[in-house]
Amino acid sequence: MQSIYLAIPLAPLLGAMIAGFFGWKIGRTASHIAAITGVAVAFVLSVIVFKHIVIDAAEPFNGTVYTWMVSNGINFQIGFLIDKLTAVMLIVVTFVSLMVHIYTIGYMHDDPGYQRFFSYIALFTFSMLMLVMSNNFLQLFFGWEAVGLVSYLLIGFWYKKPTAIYANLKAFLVNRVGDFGFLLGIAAVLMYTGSLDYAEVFKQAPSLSGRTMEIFDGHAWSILTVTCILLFIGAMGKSAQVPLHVWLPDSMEGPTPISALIHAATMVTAGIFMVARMSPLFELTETALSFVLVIGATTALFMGFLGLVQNDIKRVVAYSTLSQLGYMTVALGVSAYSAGIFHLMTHAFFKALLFLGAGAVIIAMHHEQDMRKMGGLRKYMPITWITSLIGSLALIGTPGFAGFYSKDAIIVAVRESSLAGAGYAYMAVLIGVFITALYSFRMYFMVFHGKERMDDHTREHLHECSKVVTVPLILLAIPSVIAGAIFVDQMAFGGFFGSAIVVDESHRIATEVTHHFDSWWGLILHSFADYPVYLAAGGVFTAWFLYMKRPDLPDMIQQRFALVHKVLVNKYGFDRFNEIVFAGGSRLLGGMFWRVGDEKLIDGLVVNGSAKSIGWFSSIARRFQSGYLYHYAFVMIIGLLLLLTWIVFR
Amino acid sequence: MNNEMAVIEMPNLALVMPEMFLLGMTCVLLVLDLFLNDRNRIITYLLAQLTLFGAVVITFSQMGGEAVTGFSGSFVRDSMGDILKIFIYVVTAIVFLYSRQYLQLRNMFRGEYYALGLFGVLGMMIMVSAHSFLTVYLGLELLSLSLYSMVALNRDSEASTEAAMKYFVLGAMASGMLLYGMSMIYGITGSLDIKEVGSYIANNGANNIILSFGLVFVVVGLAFKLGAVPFHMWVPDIYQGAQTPVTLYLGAAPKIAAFAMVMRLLVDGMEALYVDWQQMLTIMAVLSLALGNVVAIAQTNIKRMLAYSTISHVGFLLLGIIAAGPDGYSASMFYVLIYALMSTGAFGMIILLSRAGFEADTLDDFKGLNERSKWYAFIMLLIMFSMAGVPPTVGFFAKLWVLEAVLNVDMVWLAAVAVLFSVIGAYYYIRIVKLMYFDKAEDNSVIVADVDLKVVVSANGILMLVLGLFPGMLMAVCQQVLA
Amino acid sequence: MITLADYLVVGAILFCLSLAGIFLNRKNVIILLMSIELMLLAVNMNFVAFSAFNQDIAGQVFVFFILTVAAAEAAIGLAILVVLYRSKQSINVDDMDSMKG
Amino acid sequence: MTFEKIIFYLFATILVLAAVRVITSRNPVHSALFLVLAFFSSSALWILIEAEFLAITLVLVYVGAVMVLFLFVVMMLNINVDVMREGFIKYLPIGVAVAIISAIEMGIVITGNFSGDKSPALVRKGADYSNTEAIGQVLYTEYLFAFEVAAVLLLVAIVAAISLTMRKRPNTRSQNPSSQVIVKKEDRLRVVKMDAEGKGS
Repeated sequence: MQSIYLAIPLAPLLGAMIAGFFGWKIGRTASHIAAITGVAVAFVLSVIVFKHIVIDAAEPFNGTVYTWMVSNGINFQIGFLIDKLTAVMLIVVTFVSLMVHIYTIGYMHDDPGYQRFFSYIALFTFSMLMLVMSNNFLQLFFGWEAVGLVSYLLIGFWYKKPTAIYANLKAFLVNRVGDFGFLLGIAAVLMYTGSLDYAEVFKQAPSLSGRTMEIFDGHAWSILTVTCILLFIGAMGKSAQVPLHVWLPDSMEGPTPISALIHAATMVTAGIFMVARMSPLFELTETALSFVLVIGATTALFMGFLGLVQNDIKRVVAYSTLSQLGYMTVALGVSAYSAGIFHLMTHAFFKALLFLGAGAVIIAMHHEQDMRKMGGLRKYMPITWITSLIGSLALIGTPGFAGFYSKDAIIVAVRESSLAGAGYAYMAVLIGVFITALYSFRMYFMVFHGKERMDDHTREHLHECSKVVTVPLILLAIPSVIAGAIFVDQMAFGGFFGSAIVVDESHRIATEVTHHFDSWWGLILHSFADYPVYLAAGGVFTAWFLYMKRPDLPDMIQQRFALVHKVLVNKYGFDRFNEIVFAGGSRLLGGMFWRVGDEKLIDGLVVNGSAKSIGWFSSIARRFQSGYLYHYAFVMIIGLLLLLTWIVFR
Repeated sequence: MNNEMAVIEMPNLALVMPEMFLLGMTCVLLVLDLFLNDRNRIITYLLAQLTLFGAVVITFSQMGGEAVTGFSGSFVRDSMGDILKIFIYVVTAIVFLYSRQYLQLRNMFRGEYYALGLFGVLGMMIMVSAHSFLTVYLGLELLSLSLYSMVALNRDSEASTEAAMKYFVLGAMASGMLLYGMSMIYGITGSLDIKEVGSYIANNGANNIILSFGLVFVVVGLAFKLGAVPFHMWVPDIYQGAQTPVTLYLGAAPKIAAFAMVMRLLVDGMEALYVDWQQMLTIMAVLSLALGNVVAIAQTNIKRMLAYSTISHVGFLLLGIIAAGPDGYSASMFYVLIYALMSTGAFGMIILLSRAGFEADTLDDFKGLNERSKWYAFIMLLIMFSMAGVPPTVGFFAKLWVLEAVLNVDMVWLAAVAVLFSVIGAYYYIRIVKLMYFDKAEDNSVIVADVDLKVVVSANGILMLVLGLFPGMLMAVCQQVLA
Repeated sequence: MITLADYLVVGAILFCLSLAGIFLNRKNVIILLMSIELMLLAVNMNFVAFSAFNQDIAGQVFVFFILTVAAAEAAIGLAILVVLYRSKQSINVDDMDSMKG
Repeated sequence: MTFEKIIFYLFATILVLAAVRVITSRNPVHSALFLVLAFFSSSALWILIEAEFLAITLVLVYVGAVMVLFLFVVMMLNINVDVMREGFIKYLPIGVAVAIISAIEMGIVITGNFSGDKSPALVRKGADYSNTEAIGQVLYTEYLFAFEVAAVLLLVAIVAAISLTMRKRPNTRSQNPSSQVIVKKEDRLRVVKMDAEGKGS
């Protein structure tokens, strides 16, 4: 089995290397074959691993593949921890990635950077696999940073487009903020447990729970709380939680397959995965859990609102991603880790579907992304239409679809939680259901129904996309419908993940409440006795009413509530605030440091000064090397004499 | 008188199998070479490579197990020695490979280069396995005599002969000092056997002034061999003056042997006096780091620059020994092995770029290498990064572990000095990278070289990266043999 | 009685004279080679003295080997000298400065 | 002062003076001859402490072989006796000072530890003791390895000395009969390919 584990990340890496280093030589087709083969191999192997670990219920594998170095008794290793959590993540990552790879053939067909793109996405898959398979913090951090780096490359893929450059810089900087917290968190773990190995750290964690540290005099903080919050700050960056979410909508500047890959299956889920993986730590500190819960709830609700006012089709999907990530985080906050991962999984499928559907629309519309110029596309693109509908239904939680089970599980878990902030979170997620339905179907109606608002030229060329685009859509639509029903029994409520996830007794609420639903259809029936379904239906209806029945109403509302609209369009001013306070402030500070510190002090005194003095010293010193043998001998003898005098006569 | 005849013990010849094999093959090579004309001289070269390969096989097959001494204590075979020997063979084989084309193009392709080179290897093997002052000295002289004559081998060149003369005079003087020190230590301890000397010093107190007195001379002799300041003066002139293949030879494997000599004499023999030699080495290490890095900046000849860089690397190498403990020694051993590989790589690049009638030995010859060949610019970049200690190349780990060993014995200031000067030193390595990537090429000729040279130079450069990504194994070996 | 110190002091004086010979000599290289012989003689003096006074034959064996090596060394040194003379037409130490800095 | 001591001081003085002349003499031939003198006196000193074998070897090997080689080279190279250079005078005081300081330091250490009572007594061997035999006994047994290495060393010296100095002069005129006589087909005969004649033209 070990060689299979090893092959899973290496296959995409190999593909990336072939496409990257030799792409210019072997051409487009060979490049995409290499990359896709790599990912496909990883997918097939992941299925094998899934069968081995989940279906055959084999013991989790935790082993070191290679000890990179040992320093001060700390092992730096590359190792794999393969349990059910990893197995699920492997399937999700490799499947979605494979779909995206295939889809890319169609989407990037005319792009000059074709081979480069394949190399990047395969590398991205590799990084993500390293991250999820890791059994230690170092490798986790490696994967974490690699994912960040490749996402930077991908968002700025069209590096001649200024907005893309701006967006990738933004993504990079915001992620840096998160990574800083993450790194501090890892440092704290290392400092207090002396190990980077998960198993070792988790074993020691309970003994840390009572201990405190003092950063500022007189303020004793629980070590675990601080560590967990620091780690979660990392997750906030990667998983785009308020207030570190600002990079995600802008990252839509990248090509659509990337948006699907980054936002559906890989990068943004890294934070969620990490917190779930760290459950043995988070379970020991309720403060950190509350923090997670509140941040998640805020993201879930307020990012949803923003989706209502966007006109760019990809941005709507992006805000819905933000909102759904908020749901997952909420699940983590109330210790319903398995529900969070469950939602992560279903979300990966339907969100990838929605992104790729949006991408298909964009291709058909000749790279037009504004929904106000679309409409009535269902006639022209039947497959895209149906699959997008399925994706939207799954997203809003229509009973029976995948999203329904996972979202419902989260809502139930929040309702039953007694953690501080749970009330707020419950309200947030409920309203969120309505909002989700509203913006999803707003998009759906605006794109596929109603008046055809595009110009004549575009209309004449409208047609369904090629097979490489539609096949992934169909393949993704299938799990978007059924994945929920298959896994709900175990994943949402049961102890599916076994030892991979630890839940403290006092937090084990969701299990009790729902154990009497013995099957997936039982859940469907029950759902009609609860709010969410009606909220979702209300959202759909509202969307229909506003955008189909009375298309004039939205504008009226917009005028009536100009202030609210303005706040939403400005995204609550986060960007503006960052722009002025952080960017402006640091520019000011930077300018000051540059002028005073760098130009005068460092350049003037240290660098040029030292360069000058070293150069001077160097020219003096080389004069001793006169070329004369007797000088050489004399220096040696003087050296001998001085050593002799010093050692013998001291 | 007959009753006094000692029973003659049959020496354990299996112990010296590699040495015997190498000597025998070298003699075969010497004789065979007489019967070859210039067209067939390649056979000499192949035989030399075969010899080294055979030596690797024999040493490898004997590896492992406890240290065994033989020949009445003048010879020892242990794991450290085996590893060092294998590296000496491998590095020398690479050196021979790099040199072949260069020598052929200049009508210098003579059997003597290989014969003397192999005799030098034999000298190094004896140094590595020496277990008595006498064997250390003889091994050292065998190596030195081979080196002196190799430097002078290009006898029509003024620079080479001048370098050989300087090397000879200073080298002989240094071995005189080493001998003087040995005589003092022999006088006190009454033994030439390194282990007996060690136990005598450990048992009879280390504060004997004569021992310190002798130690100074021994340390000076060692420092000369390593090229540590202020006994470094020969290094730049010899590096520059000797032909590139000879510089390549004497810059790589003999450093490994010198390390072995330090280990045998100072650590195995006089560890009880470590307070004394630690202080001396500290001074020399600091001076080497300072002078090597600073003066290298002012150089325009790349061979001379690499000579100063050697001096600074020796400073680092000494740091590990100063840390006086298994950690430090293994860090130093790792450093010297890596250094030997780095230096062969750097000189290999010089050989690769030079053609008949053209030596690529000034910095300007590296200008715009990227335009001429992206691949070799990249290889040179890896080697330079490794020398500068930029992660993820292996040079970084070599430096890191040495510094760690120094920090473990609480010599923070020393580590700070080392870091400071390696930062200064990084400047001139990075300058080459800058020349390669950002300057215009002055000479746009295509790089022509035989395929074996190309492949091995590339492998050598890539090795810097590979070992940097996976330094654990080699380091584990170093730690294991010195534990 | 002759003491060990007597011999060792002679050795030390010879040693210092040979050092002086190496760095004071600015004329020709051949004197340098002779100084090196002198230095080895000083070392030999030490070894022989220690060997005799400590009743240990090893020192004398060492001297035997030093003599062997010294002969070999002299041969190579003179060979290099001859080669140097042929390429430079001079064995003046002051002329050996083509490499510096 | 015993007779032995007088002999010792006599030869020691000659030795030191000869050594001084080796490094100060302006004529290299004189230097070489003074070196011979120095070897003779040390040989005498060694006999004084019963190291006969080495004393004889020193004279035979050094005076008989090495110094002759030196003289041979000195005369072959035809080196002028040149005048004292200015630099020599200028740096002479520093040089001499350094030499004297080191001699004094070494002297202090040595006399402080080996003179008088601290010196082990010299045990005179009986008349039947043979220094040569004692060395011979261990040379081929205990020091076998070193002996073999020394043999290799001499081989290296031979190889190196020959390869460095033996050469074919580039401008010598000589005949190589075999290359003159040798005849190759290519030099004499040229086979020309041409169309067969008379095909209808």
